Amino acid sequence: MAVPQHAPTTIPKAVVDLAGDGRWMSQHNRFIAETHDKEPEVVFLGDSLIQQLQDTNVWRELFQPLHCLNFGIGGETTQNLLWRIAEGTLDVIKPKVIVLLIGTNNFLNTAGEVAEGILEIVRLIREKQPLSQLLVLELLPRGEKPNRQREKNSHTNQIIREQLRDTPRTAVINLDPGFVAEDGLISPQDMPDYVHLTDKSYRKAFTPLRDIIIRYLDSAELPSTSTQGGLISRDHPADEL
Amino acid sequence: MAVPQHAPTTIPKAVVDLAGDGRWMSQHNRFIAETHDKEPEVVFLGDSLIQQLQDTNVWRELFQPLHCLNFGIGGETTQNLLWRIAEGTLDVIKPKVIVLLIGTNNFLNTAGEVAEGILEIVRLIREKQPLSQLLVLELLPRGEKPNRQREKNSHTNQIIREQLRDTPRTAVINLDPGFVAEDGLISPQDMPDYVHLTDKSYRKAFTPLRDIIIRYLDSAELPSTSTQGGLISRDHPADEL
Amino acid sequence: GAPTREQRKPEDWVPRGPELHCLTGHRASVLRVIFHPKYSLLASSSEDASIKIWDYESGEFEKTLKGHTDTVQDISFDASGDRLASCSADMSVKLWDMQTYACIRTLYGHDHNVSCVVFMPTGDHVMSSSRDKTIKLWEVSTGHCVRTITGHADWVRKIAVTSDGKLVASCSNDQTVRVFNVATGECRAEFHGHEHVVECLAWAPTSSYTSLLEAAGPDNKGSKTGPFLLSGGRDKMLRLWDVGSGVCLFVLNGHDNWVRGVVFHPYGKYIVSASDDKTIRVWDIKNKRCHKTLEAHDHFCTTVDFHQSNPYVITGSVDQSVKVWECR
Amino acid sequence: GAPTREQRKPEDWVPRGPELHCLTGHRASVLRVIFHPKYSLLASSSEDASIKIWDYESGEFEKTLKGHTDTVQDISFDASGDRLASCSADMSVKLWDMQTYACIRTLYGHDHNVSCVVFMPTGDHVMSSSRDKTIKLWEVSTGHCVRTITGHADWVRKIAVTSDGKLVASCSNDQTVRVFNVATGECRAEFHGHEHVVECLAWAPTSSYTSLLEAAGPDNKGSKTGPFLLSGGRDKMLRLWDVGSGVCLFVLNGHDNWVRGVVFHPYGKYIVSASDDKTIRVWDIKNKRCHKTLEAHDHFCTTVDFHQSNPYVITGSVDQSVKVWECR
Repeated sequence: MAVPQHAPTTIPKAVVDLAGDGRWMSQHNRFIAETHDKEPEVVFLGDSLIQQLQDTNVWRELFQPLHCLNFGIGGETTQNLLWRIAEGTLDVIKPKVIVLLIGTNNFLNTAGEVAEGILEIVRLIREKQPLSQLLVLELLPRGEKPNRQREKNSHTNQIIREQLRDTPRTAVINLDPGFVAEDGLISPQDMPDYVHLTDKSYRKAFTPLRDIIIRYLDSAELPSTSTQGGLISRDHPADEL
Repeated sequence: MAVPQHAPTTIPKAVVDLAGDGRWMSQHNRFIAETHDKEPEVVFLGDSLIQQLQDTNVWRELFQPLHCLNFGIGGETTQNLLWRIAEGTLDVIKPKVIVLLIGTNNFLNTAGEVAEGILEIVRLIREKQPLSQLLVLELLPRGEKPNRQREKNSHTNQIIREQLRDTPRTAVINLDPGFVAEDGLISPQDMPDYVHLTDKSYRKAFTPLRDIIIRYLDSAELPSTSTQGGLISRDHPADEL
Repeated sequence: GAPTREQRKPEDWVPRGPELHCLTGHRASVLRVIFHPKYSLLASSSEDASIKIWDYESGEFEKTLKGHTDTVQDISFDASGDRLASCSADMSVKLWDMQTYACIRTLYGHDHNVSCVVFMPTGDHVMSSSRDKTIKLWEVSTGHCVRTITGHADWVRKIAVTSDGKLVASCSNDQTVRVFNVATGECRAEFHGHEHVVECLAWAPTSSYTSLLEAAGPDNKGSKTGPFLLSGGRDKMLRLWDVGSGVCLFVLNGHDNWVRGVVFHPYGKYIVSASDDKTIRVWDIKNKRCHKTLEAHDHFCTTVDFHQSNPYVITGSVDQSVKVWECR
Repeated sequence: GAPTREQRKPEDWVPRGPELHCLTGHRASVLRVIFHPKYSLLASSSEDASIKIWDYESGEFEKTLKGHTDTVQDISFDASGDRLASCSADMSVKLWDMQTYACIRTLYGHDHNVSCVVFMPTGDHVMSSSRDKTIKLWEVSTGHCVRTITGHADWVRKIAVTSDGKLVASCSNDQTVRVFNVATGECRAEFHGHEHVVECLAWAPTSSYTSLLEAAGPDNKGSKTGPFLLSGGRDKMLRLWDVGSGVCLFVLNGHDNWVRGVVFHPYGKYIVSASDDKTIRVWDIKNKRCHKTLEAHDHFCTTVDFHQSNPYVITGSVDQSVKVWECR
């Protein structure tokens, strides 16, 4: 669990280990070790929403067969993930696809700051992995009722969609299957704590991601088409990719 | 996510909603509403370790059929749970068994303070639900390597075992199947983030709890035997209950 | 193999898997499903505060009835099928017009969750039971509560009225089953035996009397006059009571969890029950044994109904689905 | 039904489910399983840095060999079965005495993860390949590296030595398969065709030549002299190469994920392959088609071996288990 803080989103920062149990560094070190041992085709980077995906049935069925590594850590903010990437998370491996979901834990930052943090991560990933396809997932809504974090996440998404529109090999993807109902409420069946997903809602949201990843894996050898950036959302059927 | 704080463990305290998304209060209110609608035989109270249990296969197979309600909230400390119970979580229902796991998030408190918080919760539960059987789960180890939180949790367990030895209808239960290996390490296969469990490790740890609960459910109508307190651990086979 | 539909007589037609339709749309547990008496329709009520109407032959969704503000606990059609009654945790009873699907009246008076509602045979009154421990009789035309029957010491879960409208049976969290005289409110019988909350009950149709008496055995046959009442409870048991003599004739034991719904086969040889063990079971009355078990749902199976003339059974579940089962 | 074991000839015995034994004990992915040449033993190596010895007939666990400090990538018995060689991500090769289960020598020299180790037919040398792009020949008696073979542009995944010890085949992340002269280190052949990392390879036994030539078709039959080499890769394909003429004779296409292990049936009519699609497949060589698919594991199936004389196949998996399959 990270300490919430109004910290700069674009300056790499290790998590302060208030509990003194070394959990965050243990996870980072394990991920680094995995990059020396394994040859992932796909790497997932992010916070608990990425981390918890790994223990779901949809992960085992749809993503595990693709040779993925999951480098999500609960509570992670943009500056924490920046630190991990700067400190070697992507130095040894050559994944064809990188999936990124980060920012909802920067809840003391403004939408602009969060977006800058995400863009800085994208810049660093593009530098470390110029040939891989980067899939930036839009932030999901949170909170049972309409609230400022939902508005902020939505605004953050808008900024990164615009800013990344022409970034090579980078696509912004909206996986939200409609978690907010017409009455403005998020169902506890989808998000029991109004931020994390269940096995079932992971399936609802993440199933389309598999096809997108596979498309990029299949085209990874091709030189031309996959190099252009693009915006993918539910409004743009996967067929148009 | 609660803000870590060195706060008094025995004084009821609502979570401060730093994010402003109202998630904690939404969950509390939902639980209160459920107590008006449902008639649980078993109630689970605690933090994320209780909450995440609800989306596992072992929950669906072993606990759901027992008519359980799960009132776990991620990040919860003893003082937060005290607040929820003081504010009505147990006022309307009459569960036969109550399962409690709380304290590992009080990581800025001493073992003595955490134990006092747990004992205060036990006192309040005993007051609100004098007839139900209370199963207090010992804190699990955390952190990949030996660390002060592990030592502290172990010390906290020792205190509550001693203090609750003679409390009527209250048992302290150790569910740790041996998460710490001989080399002092916790495997990421059991705890990917070195504090939370996976679907598989939940099954390892919580499977024995079902038999203990069923035993108390079956004896709930009986007046005598089930009223005495007791200590249950892996060293004391369930048959001796 | 087993006999085919052609070889079996209608009196032996029982629900068989797999289901004909799995109807999804409710956003929370389904608590009650009932057949429309005339059209190929069924109604379902849910914790999502709605009632849904479906065509059980085609599996098509027809309409959602919105108005209650909390869990819709129970629903009931009148004999003509023109009216639907519903009751809710919002403490109200509502009457709906089945032509327009409009709510035509809301009845207030209960002080707590209303758990059951039934139309009286003549259709001019409805009766309801509540967590406020009472049973109330309401006049449809005025919406007035014309009688309150008390006696239970706790939540009255379900009630069932005899076909002549003279008796109402009730079951309760107080673990008893009772029978009241509707006209006077007088308690005619009180049955003890269930060891936990009694969840559901049904009056035995006269078509079942032969089987019931055979199941009860030869002792004192003359003294068993009926009417007979079936109840199911959280003690996992079904119990068959003779209201005339005031005794329990037999017990059906087999479900692995709470019994939530019971209904008689229209021809009277079988009982069908729904349980939190996720199954529905078909019981052979004469032999007092489980004739068939259907793995019906992914979660607690809360309710079951058997069509009076067409070979269909419907079930509802906490898994939020309604299923239609063909009998053959 | 299918022919029984009695009706089938040993040359047609193939592994059949369910498994005879599922051996659990490794605490991480199993990367390699091999049969002992004489006793009813198998050895398994794992990412948990250990080697385990099991009795494949009884399913009993025998012993854990500890010494490596990182993933044990590969293991190999010498022809007598008295020695076991192992190699690891800890960059070392180890030799073990099978009487005492003691490590008798550790060979240092590779600059990176050592991915494969094999005993030379005479048993006086072992050969290893590494992520450092080299293949090394080691003298067992002294532990000296006596030759380093280079040529691959990337990680050398696996090597295989001919039965006369004269040629070594290798496959690599550079997507090629190569054949080197052991004595000189000269590259005899270089095969392009796989479109991704080549994971595994095996020399075809002479018993398979008839089937292989039939599969290759009638064209230029005289020009196909062998030796023949089989390879499998992350492009999901198996490819059969004629080293003599330098061409690909045919491709076996069917796995749905990376091919991780290949082995010939001792009688030469079949090939068995292991894949990350969790299956093992038995291929009918003559007809170039998949003869049988076994759902072998809950996760990637990383390795497979076929006993040379007894009717058993063994597999290992990322699911941490080793399975023993009976052939009939």
